Amino acid sequence: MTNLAINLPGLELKNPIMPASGCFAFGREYSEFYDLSKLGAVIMKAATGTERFGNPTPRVAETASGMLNAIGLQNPGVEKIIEKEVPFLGQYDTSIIANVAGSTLEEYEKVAAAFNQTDQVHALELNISCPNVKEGGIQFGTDPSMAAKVTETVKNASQLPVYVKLSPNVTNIVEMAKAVELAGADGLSMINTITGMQIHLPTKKPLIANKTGGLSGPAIKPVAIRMIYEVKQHVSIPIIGMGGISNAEDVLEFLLAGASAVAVGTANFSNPFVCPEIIDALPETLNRYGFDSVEDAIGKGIM
Amino acid sequence: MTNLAINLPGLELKNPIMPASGCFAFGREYSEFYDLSKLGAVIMKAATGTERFGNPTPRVAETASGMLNAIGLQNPGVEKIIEKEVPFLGQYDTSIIANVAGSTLEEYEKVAAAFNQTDQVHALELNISCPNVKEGGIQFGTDPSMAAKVTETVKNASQLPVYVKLSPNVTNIVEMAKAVELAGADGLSMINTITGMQIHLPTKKPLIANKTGGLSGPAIKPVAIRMIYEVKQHVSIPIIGMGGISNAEDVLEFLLAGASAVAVGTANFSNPFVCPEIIDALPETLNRYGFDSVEDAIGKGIM
Amino acid sequence: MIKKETMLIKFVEQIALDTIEMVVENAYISKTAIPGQFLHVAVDGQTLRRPISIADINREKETITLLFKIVGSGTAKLATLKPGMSMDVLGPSGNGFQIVDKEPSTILLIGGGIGVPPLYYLGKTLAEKNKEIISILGFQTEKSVFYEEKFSSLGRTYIVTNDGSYGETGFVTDVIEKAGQFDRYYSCGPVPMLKAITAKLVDKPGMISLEERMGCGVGACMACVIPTDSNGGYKKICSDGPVFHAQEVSL
Amino acid sequence: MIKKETMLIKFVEQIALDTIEMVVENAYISKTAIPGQFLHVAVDGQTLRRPISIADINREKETITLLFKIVGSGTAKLATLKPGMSMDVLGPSGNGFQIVDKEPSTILLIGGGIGVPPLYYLGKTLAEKNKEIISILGFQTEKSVFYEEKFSSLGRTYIVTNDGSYGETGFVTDVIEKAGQFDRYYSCGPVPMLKAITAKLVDKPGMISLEERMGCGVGACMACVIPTDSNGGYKKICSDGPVFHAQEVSL
Ligand SMILES: Cc1cc2nc3c(=O)[nH]c(=O)nc-3n(C[C@H](O)[C@H](O)[C@H](O)COP(=O)(O)OP(=O)(O)OC[C@H]3O[C@@H](n4cnc5c(N)ncnc54)[C@H](O)[C@@H]3O)c2cc1C
Ligand SMILES: Cc1cc2nc3c(=O)[nH]c(=O)nc-3n(C[C@H](O)[C@H](O)[C@H](O)COP(=O)(O)OP(=O)(O)OC[C@H]3O[C@@H](n4cnc5c(N)ncnc54)[C@H](O)[C@@H]3O)c2cc1C
Ligand SMILES: Cc1cc2nc3c(=O)[nH]c(=O)nc-3n(C[C@H](O)[C@H](O)[C@H](O)COP(=O)(O)O)c2cc1C
Ligand SMILES: Cc1cc2nc3c(=O)[nH]c(=O)nc-3n(C[C@H](O)[C@H](O)[C@H](O)COP(=O)(O)O)c2cc1C
Ligand code: FES
Ligand code: FES
Repeated sequence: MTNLAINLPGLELKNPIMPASGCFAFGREYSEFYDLSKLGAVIMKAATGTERFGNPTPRVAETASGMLNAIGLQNPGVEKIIEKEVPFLGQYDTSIIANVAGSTLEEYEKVAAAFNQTDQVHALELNISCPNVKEGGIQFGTDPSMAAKVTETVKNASQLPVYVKLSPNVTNIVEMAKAVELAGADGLSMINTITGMQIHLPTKKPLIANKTGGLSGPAIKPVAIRMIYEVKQHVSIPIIGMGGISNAEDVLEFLLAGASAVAVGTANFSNPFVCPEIIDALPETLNRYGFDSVEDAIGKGIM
Repeated sequence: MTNLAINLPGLELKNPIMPASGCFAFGREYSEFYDLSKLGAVIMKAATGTERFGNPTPRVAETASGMLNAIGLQNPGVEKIIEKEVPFLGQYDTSIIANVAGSTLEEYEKVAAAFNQTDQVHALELNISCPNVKEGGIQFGTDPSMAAKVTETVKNASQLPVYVKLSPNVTNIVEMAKAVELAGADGLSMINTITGMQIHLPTKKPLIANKTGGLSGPAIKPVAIRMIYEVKQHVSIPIIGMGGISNAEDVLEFLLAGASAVAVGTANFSNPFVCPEIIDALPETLNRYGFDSVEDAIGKGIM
Repeated sequence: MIKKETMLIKFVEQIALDTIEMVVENAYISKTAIPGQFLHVAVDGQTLRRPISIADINREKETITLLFKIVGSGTAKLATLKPGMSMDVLGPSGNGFQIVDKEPSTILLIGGGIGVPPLYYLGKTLAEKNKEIISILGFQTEKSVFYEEKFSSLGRTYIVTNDGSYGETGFVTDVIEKAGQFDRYYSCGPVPMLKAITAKLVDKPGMISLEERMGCGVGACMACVIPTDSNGGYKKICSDGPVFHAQEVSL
Repeated sequence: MIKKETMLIKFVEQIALDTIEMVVENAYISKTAIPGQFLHVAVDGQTLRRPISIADINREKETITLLFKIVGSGTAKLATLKPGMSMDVLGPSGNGFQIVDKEPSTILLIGGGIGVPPLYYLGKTLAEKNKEIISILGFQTEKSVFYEEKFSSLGRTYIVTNDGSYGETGFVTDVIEKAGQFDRYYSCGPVPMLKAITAKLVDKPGMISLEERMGCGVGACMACVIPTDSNGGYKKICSDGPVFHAQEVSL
């Protein structure tokens, strides 16, 4: 039997598939389509210190094989998430990863520490790369020393393993990865969206109200694969891969490039069943290319 | 009558449409499809100091709404280009832009200087961003001081206006643009390809023999638009825009973002007539959105 | 409950300028959908689904009518589908129009352009409940007008064109006086129209249906929000709406 | 000269495992193409065109036959096209097989898998010139075999399957001895096969047809090169090839 299980710091995953942060809210909506216990894990929408309303609309735009979004971290704040959303997800037999965001070091620290209150969250994903937060989020994600600092701060504040989510909007992704590894990251999560823009011809203005948005979807998959491939050779912590995944072949491509598990974002929007469908297809796909387990395939594309 | 003409340093273009470097060789092949005099300009394939054979194959891979390439600057060398290719293109009533590449400062200098021999070339496009040259090309394109240095060197060696072609694989595109403007660039050309990778499942290896390749096509258009929009606000030299253009609406989007002219690359491969078709469609497209001329639309999307 | 359903296309026809009427067959949607709900339609080659309102339902034949305008790549591709082909949709999505059943009353329907479709299924449903229906339908020009007879069969119907090429000239708001007395209104159309209407009819109970660019269409991505009047909260158009009480949201 | 042409699809049928025969109509291509040339086929939704060899031509009916195997997204989509639909191609592309007209001679055709198609049009053309044709066609397994009768009607034909489920067992090279005397050979198939053949038949004049991933398909992008034996130059498969003299290129 093909073994889909994979153990990562804090996460004993029955399979390597999880919905990506921000594309699945806190699971309620998709729980009406299928049993969330099927998922390896769920990565929750970003949590900030207090409630945020996010950016004005339009917040999304479609692009060729992709989309732009500038939601702007709309969320009810970490306390409400712990009170109302975590217990909901906690009903399911799946791991929970909390996506931690903020505008200042203090806010990151506060959010990370807040998750110590609950034992239903298994790991933190540290979102230093959300391009839609103006107050400093972007600097955390593009400067290695800032990234290291926020990683350290969060590690100190939390009992949980920390996966740092890297931004692709950098000259040197390996340098970023090494900096956060050195600062104590237990894993990496990559990639977040690539900053892009669409101009709406009828109004002659950027379509997204925030002007720029983050590009996601199949369009960015080659960039994600390249960055994971590069980073894998220079770090020893595991990588959760994401960026354009929409089927089991894509998952195998990420595993071969060096990811140990993957997250699926944009593809949920066109097909709400994409995660369970990938999980069902994965054993056959692994077998077809000569693998008995997920573990087997990790990094096997690196030459 | 709608005015498509646009004057840029060294270039009196009858329209803003030109094939992008590397996607049109030296024009011979496409001259069998249509009269190249129709084009605003032709940007030739990169020229290096001596003949290069480029990378092993496979050199291209298809991706969602895009493609990867790692041709590796295959070209007959600058002397042969001046002797055989420039006179061929010189027959046509169109401007000629030479794409200048190299691995060292000296090679860039040599290539740029060589083009002083002919008066049929109207401008240089300085390719500091080809991700497929290992010896140093990439450093020139991602380090502002290196970029400034090669710009200065080429400016000193050449009588021609120099358009520096920027790489999108950087944290801060505005910083790069300002550095080369300060160093004397007469214009910018952006964007080159984004570094990506595809892993071929049957062989479990990167499909492109060079491992990584440059991502082009509609997939990258949002990144190109964002970067041009950002840069336009910080420089006073004109921008030749490119990245995923395949129709007249795309051209208008680039003009609104701040480009003064555009280059079309990947789209030539699926439709050899794409450039003349865009030129024919452009007046109506400009009119539909309330413009009488190309000039009118430049930067009008910036708010 | 929203399901992912396959719909069989039965009929496709252009009924006005760039405007397509499409009849599709599906048991689940035809049995469960209420007026004001929409379908989130997958279009081959497009990353995102397209929200299209339910314009009519025939429960016996298990068919749903969609009316859409070709405005971009997605609707252009939908328009090329032929009877016999099928379509993948999520639906029925969103919260529809609330129908106040008790008293007999007169209802004003106000639709603008491609906001007209959901009002037809609503009007038909209200007529079946013996409400009196008055309709004001605004279009840009004569060539864009559709469903005049259908609405006329429900009750008194005014057509308004911006350029005066058909019916009354101007905007739907210019005709509201003419329409006479009514008890409540339902409206769907472009935001400037809805703004004008909700301002003009501030004293009347009414419901409006809104549009916004969507990601997921199920309430998970926070793309489609609208600020509510009460202090600062956002509602999601795809799942809390698309229909709201006229004074509930800030346009 | 390569033109951009629209071809009307007349016939589509699966003739072996994952293998489609498609007949298309086009005056220009049917009049001008020679054996060994290919068409660069646009596929809806794919960035790049797909090169497909010309497998046969009927000049009176102005039809072209294509045979292709479903191996990925592009060929899968091509396989869904139906008679009456049309296809956008560039062609005829590349340089075909050189046919030596003068002396009477015996020709060996060696095809592997989806390298078989171009050899059929070549064989037919050679047979019309009264050459004697011997064919060796290799396939993976019985279910993949196609065009056996067609080749048999041109001359003696050997089918080889890797798993021995049909005809001879093994590789095409295992059967070359059996085929007996011949004057020149033409081959198309996977590179390992071509390597083995050109090594084995190093003393015979021969031509081989090569494959490489392509960008433009017209010689402009330098994607599809192959090193030549003479010092270091590259040839382009799309425009200098796909057919080369057996000893001209280094495989
Ligand atoms: C709840 C709801 C119900 C709707 N009902 C109908 C209907 O019954 N008939 C009809 O013709 N139109 C309706 N629309 C508008 C319709 O969704 C858009 O016209 C359509 O999505 C445009 O797609 P496109 O690919 O042709 O245009 P493009 O401009 O190419 O679309 C690009 C992206 O923008 C989105 N978009 C563009 N315009 C709109 C818009 N007005 N509202 C929301 N998203 C938009 C698209 O969905 C897509 O994601 C409705 C919209 C909503 C929100
Ligand atoms: C000159 C020439 C003639 C050919 N003639 C035939 C023929 O008659 N019948 C037939 O079945 N096949 C033929 N092929 C191979 C055919 O082009 C590929 O099988 C096809 O492109 C695969 O496309 P896909 O989208 O299904 O596969 P994918 O793997 O999804 O394609 C991805 C990309 O790789 C390219 N690619 C994949 N495999 C090949 C290949 N073997 N050669 C070149 N490019 C490839 C595709 O064109 C596309 O750009 C020929 C190839 C060449 C170069
Ligand atoms: C609508 C939307 C909202 C997102 N919100 C978040 C977020 O809150 N936190 C985060 O770390 N990433 C967020 N992302 C990024 C995704 O988690 C993911 O990294 C990215 O979309 C690439 O994966 P995909 O191509 O599969 O979508 C968001 C993406 C989308 C499309
Ligand atoms: C096959 C190929 C070869 C290229 N060669 C060059 C080159 O020699 N010099 C250069 O500056 N850019 C080169 N480019 C980059 C293009 O000029 C262009 O910047 C890029 O492809 C984005 O435009 P597009 O999306 O329209 O293709 C090449 C691109 C492709 C696809
Ligand atoms: S479209 Fe995703 S929340 Fe409404
Ligand atoms: S495919 Fe472009 S040169 Fe051959």
